[in-house]
Amino acid sequence: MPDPMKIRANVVGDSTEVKVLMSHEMETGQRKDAQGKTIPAWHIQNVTATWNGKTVLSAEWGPAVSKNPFLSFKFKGGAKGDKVQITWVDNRGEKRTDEAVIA
Amino acid sequence: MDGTRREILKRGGGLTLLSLVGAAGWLRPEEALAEWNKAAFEAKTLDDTFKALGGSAPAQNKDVAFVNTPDIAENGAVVPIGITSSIPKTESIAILIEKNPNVLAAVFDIPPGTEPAISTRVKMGQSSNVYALVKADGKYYAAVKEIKVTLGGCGG
Amino acid sequence: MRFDHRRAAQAAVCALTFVAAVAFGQGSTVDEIAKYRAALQEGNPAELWEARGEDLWKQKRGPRGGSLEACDLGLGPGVIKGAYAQLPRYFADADRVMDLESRIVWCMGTLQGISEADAKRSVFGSPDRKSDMEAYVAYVTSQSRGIKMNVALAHPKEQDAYRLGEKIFYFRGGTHDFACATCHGEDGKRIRLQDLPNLATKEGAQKAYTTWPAYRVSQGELRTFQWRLNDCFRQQRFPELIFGSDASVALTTFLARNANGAPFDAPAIKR
Amino acid sequence: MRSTTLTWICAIAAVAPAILFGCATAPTDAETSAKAAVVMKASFREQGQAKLDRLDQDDTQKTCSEYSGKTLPKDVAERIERANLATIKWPSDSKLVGDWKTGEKIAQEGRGMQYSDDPRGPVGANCYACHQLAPEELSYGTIGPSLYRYGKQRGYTDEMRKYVYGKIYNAEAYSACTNMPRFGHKGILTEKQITDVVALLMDPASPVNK
Repeated sequence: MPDPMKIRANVVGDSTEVKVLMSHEMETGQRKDAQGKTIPAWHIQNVTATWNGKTVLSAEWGPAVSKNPFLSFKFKGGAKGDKVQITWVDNRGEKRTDEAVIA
Repeated sequence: MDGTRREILKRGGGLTLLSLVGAAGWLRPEEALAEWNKAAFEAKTLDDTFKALGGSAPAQNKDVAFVNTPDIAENGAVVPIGITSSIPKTESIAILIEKNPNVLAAVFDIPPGTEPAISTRVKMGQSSNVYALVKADGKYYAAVKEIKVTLGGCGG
Repeated sequence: MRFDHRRAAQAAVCALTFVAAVAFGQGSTVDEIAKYRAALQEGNPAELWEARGEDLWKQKRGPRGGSLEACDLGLGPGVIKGAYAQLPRYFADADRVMDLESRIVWCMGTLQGISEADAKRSVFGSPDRKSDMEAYVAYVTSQSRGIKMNVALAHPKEQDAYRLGEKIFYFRGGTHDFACATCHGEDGKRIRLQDLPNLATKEGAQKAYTTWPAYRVSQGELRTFQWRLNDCFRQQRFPELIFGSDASVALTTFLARNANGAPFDAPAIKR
Repeated sequence: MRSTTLTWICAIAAVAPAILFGCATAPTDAETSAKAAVVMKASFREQGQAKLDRLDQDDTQKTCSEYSGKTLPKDVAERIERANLATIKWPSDSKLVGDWKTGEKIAQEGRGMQYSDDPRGPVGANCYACHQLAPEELSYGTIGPSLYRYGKQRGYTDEMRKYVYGKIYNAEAYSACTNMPRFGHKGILTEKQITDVVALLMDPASPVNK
C-alpha cells in the first residue's frame, strides 16, 4: 500500500490553488544496482485531479518526474469545504487516491 | 519574431499523425487512468517526441513562459519547472528535456476552467535545453530555456 | 567490507561540477543557486515523512504493543510540542544524556519491547528500505518548528557532554588529519561552491542546527542529525560513527547548545 | 558484553582516573581531552577500508587538536614542523615535476580513503575542494588560499619546485597545524602523483599559470 499524499487546497481569489506531494520512488530505469543489473523503471504514469466529480487536471508522467513528486496548479471556482480528490496510478498498476478539503 | 526560428507547425501532417497516435495520444481526462502515450515517452529525440505527440517542431511563442524556474539546478535530481501559457484555448502543457535519455518528462491536460499554469519538478541527467510545449486550439507553441545542472560540495 | 555504489556514483558526478560552472561567472552562479533553493521551498517532501511518522508514532507496535505517544521526550510523557528544541538533555530513567534519536530507541524499548539492536536496524532509509526512525524524527522535530532552541545544560552530565562535544569537534584524526573544525571552524569559507557554516560560532551553529533534519533532494530521503554527523565523519575519512553513540550525542549537545536562541526551522529541504 | 564494558571502564581508568573518581568538580581540559579520545574509540566501528586505528592520533594530530582555537606556542610549532620535515621522502630520481594534465585530474578527484570508496578505486587530492587553481574551474573552495598563477608569480625555480613537492608531501613541515592533509606522509598520494600535482602548480604550460 503506497503512502498517502499530502494535498493542500486553498482558495485564492476566485480560484483554488492545489499543491500536492506524492510518495513515490520514480525509478528511472536507467540506474544499475550493485551487481550491475538495470533497476527497472517504476514511476507514476497518470495523475487525475477532480473537484466535485469534475476533472480539473489530468497528467501523463514519465520517469523523469522527480522522486516524491510535487505538483501545483489552479482551477476556477471551488469553495471552502469542497473536496479535491487526487488519484495516481503507476506502471505496476499500483494506485493511490487521497482527498483534501479546500481551505 | 525571428523568421528562421519560427517554424510554423505543418497542420495537415500534424493532424494525420494525430489521428495515427490518437488512441495512445493526448488523452481525454476520463481516459487518463488507463492510457499513457508510450511512444511519446520512449522517444529519444525532440523531433520524434513532437511527432509522437501529434505535431512537429512548434513555433516559439512569447505567450508561453517559464516561471520560478532557475537557470542553474544545484542538483539534477530535482529541477523545479513552472510553465504558464496565456494562449487562448490552451489544452495541454508538456515538459521536454532535450538531453535526457527520453525527452518527454510530463504532459498535463488542462480542461476548461483550469488555469494554463503548472509547476512540478523533473530530473535532468545533464545541462540541457528544456522545452515548454503548449497545445492550444489544436496548434503547438513552445518556449525554450537552458538549464545548467551542477553539483556543489563533494560526497553528500 | 562494504562498497556503496550509489555514493561512488555521486562522487563520480562531482567531477562534472566544473563542466557546468564554466559558462558562469561566480556571481550569477551564486544568485541562480539561491533562486533554485527558493523554488524548492514551495513544496517539501519532508512533509510525507512527517505524516508517516505521526501515523507510526500513534500505532501500537512491538511485543509490548505500546504506542510512542507515552514517550517522555523531556517535557513529560506525551508532550511533543517544543521537545526537540530542548534536546539533547539528561534523562534520569536512563541516567545519561540523550539526543532525540537515542530517546526514541529508549522509548521503543520501554513502551514497545523492541530491542535496541532492532530499533537501530534501519535508521537511515534507502529506496528499497524505508526508515521508521527517519519518519519518527521528522514528526517530532516538526512539532518544534518556530520554537527557540533552548538547551539548558542544567545537569552536570549535560555540561560534561557539551565539553566533550567541543573536544570532539576539534579532534583531528584519520588519513587526512581532518576534524569537524577543519571545514566548520572559520567564517565565510566554502567547499567547492558550498557555503560552510562556522559551527564554533553562535550564528553558524544556529543557521546549521535549526535546519536539520532535512529532505535531501540529491538522495530523495529525509535525513536526521545523526545521519548528518555520520556522513560528515565518512567524508572526514573516519570509521563509521555508531548511531546514538556517546560521541554523537556529545557533539549534538555542543552544536544544539551553540544554536540556543534561534527559532527551530525544520524539517528543511536542501540540495 | 560484560567484558567489553569492563575493558572500556579500565581504559578510562587508566587514562584519566579523575573522571571516574573526581566527579565533584568539573574536569580539567586535559582530562576532557583524554576522555574524548576514549569516547571516540568507543563511538565508531570499522567499515570498509576505514579501521579503528584511524582514530589513533599521532603527536601532530593530538597536539593540533589540543591547540585548536588557541594560539600555538612557537616552540610547539617548531617541534611539529621539525618532526614532519623529517618524514619527507624526496623522489629518488630528483624529478619533482610530473605531468600537469594528470595533476589536474588528481586535483579534481574527490574520492579515496572513505569507507564508502572502493579500495581499488581512484584516490584523488580534491585540491579544488579548498583551493582555486585553473581559472576554468569556477567551482572551487576557499578553505585554502587561491593557487591561481602559483608558479608564474613565484618563479619556476628549483627551490620553489622542491618546496611545493614538500608542501604537498607533508604540509605540517612548513606550517604547523595547517588544515591541509599530509598527502605523502599519510600515503594518500604516491610520489608520482605528487609530482603530477607539482606540475599543475609549477609547469609554465599548466592552465594554473596561464
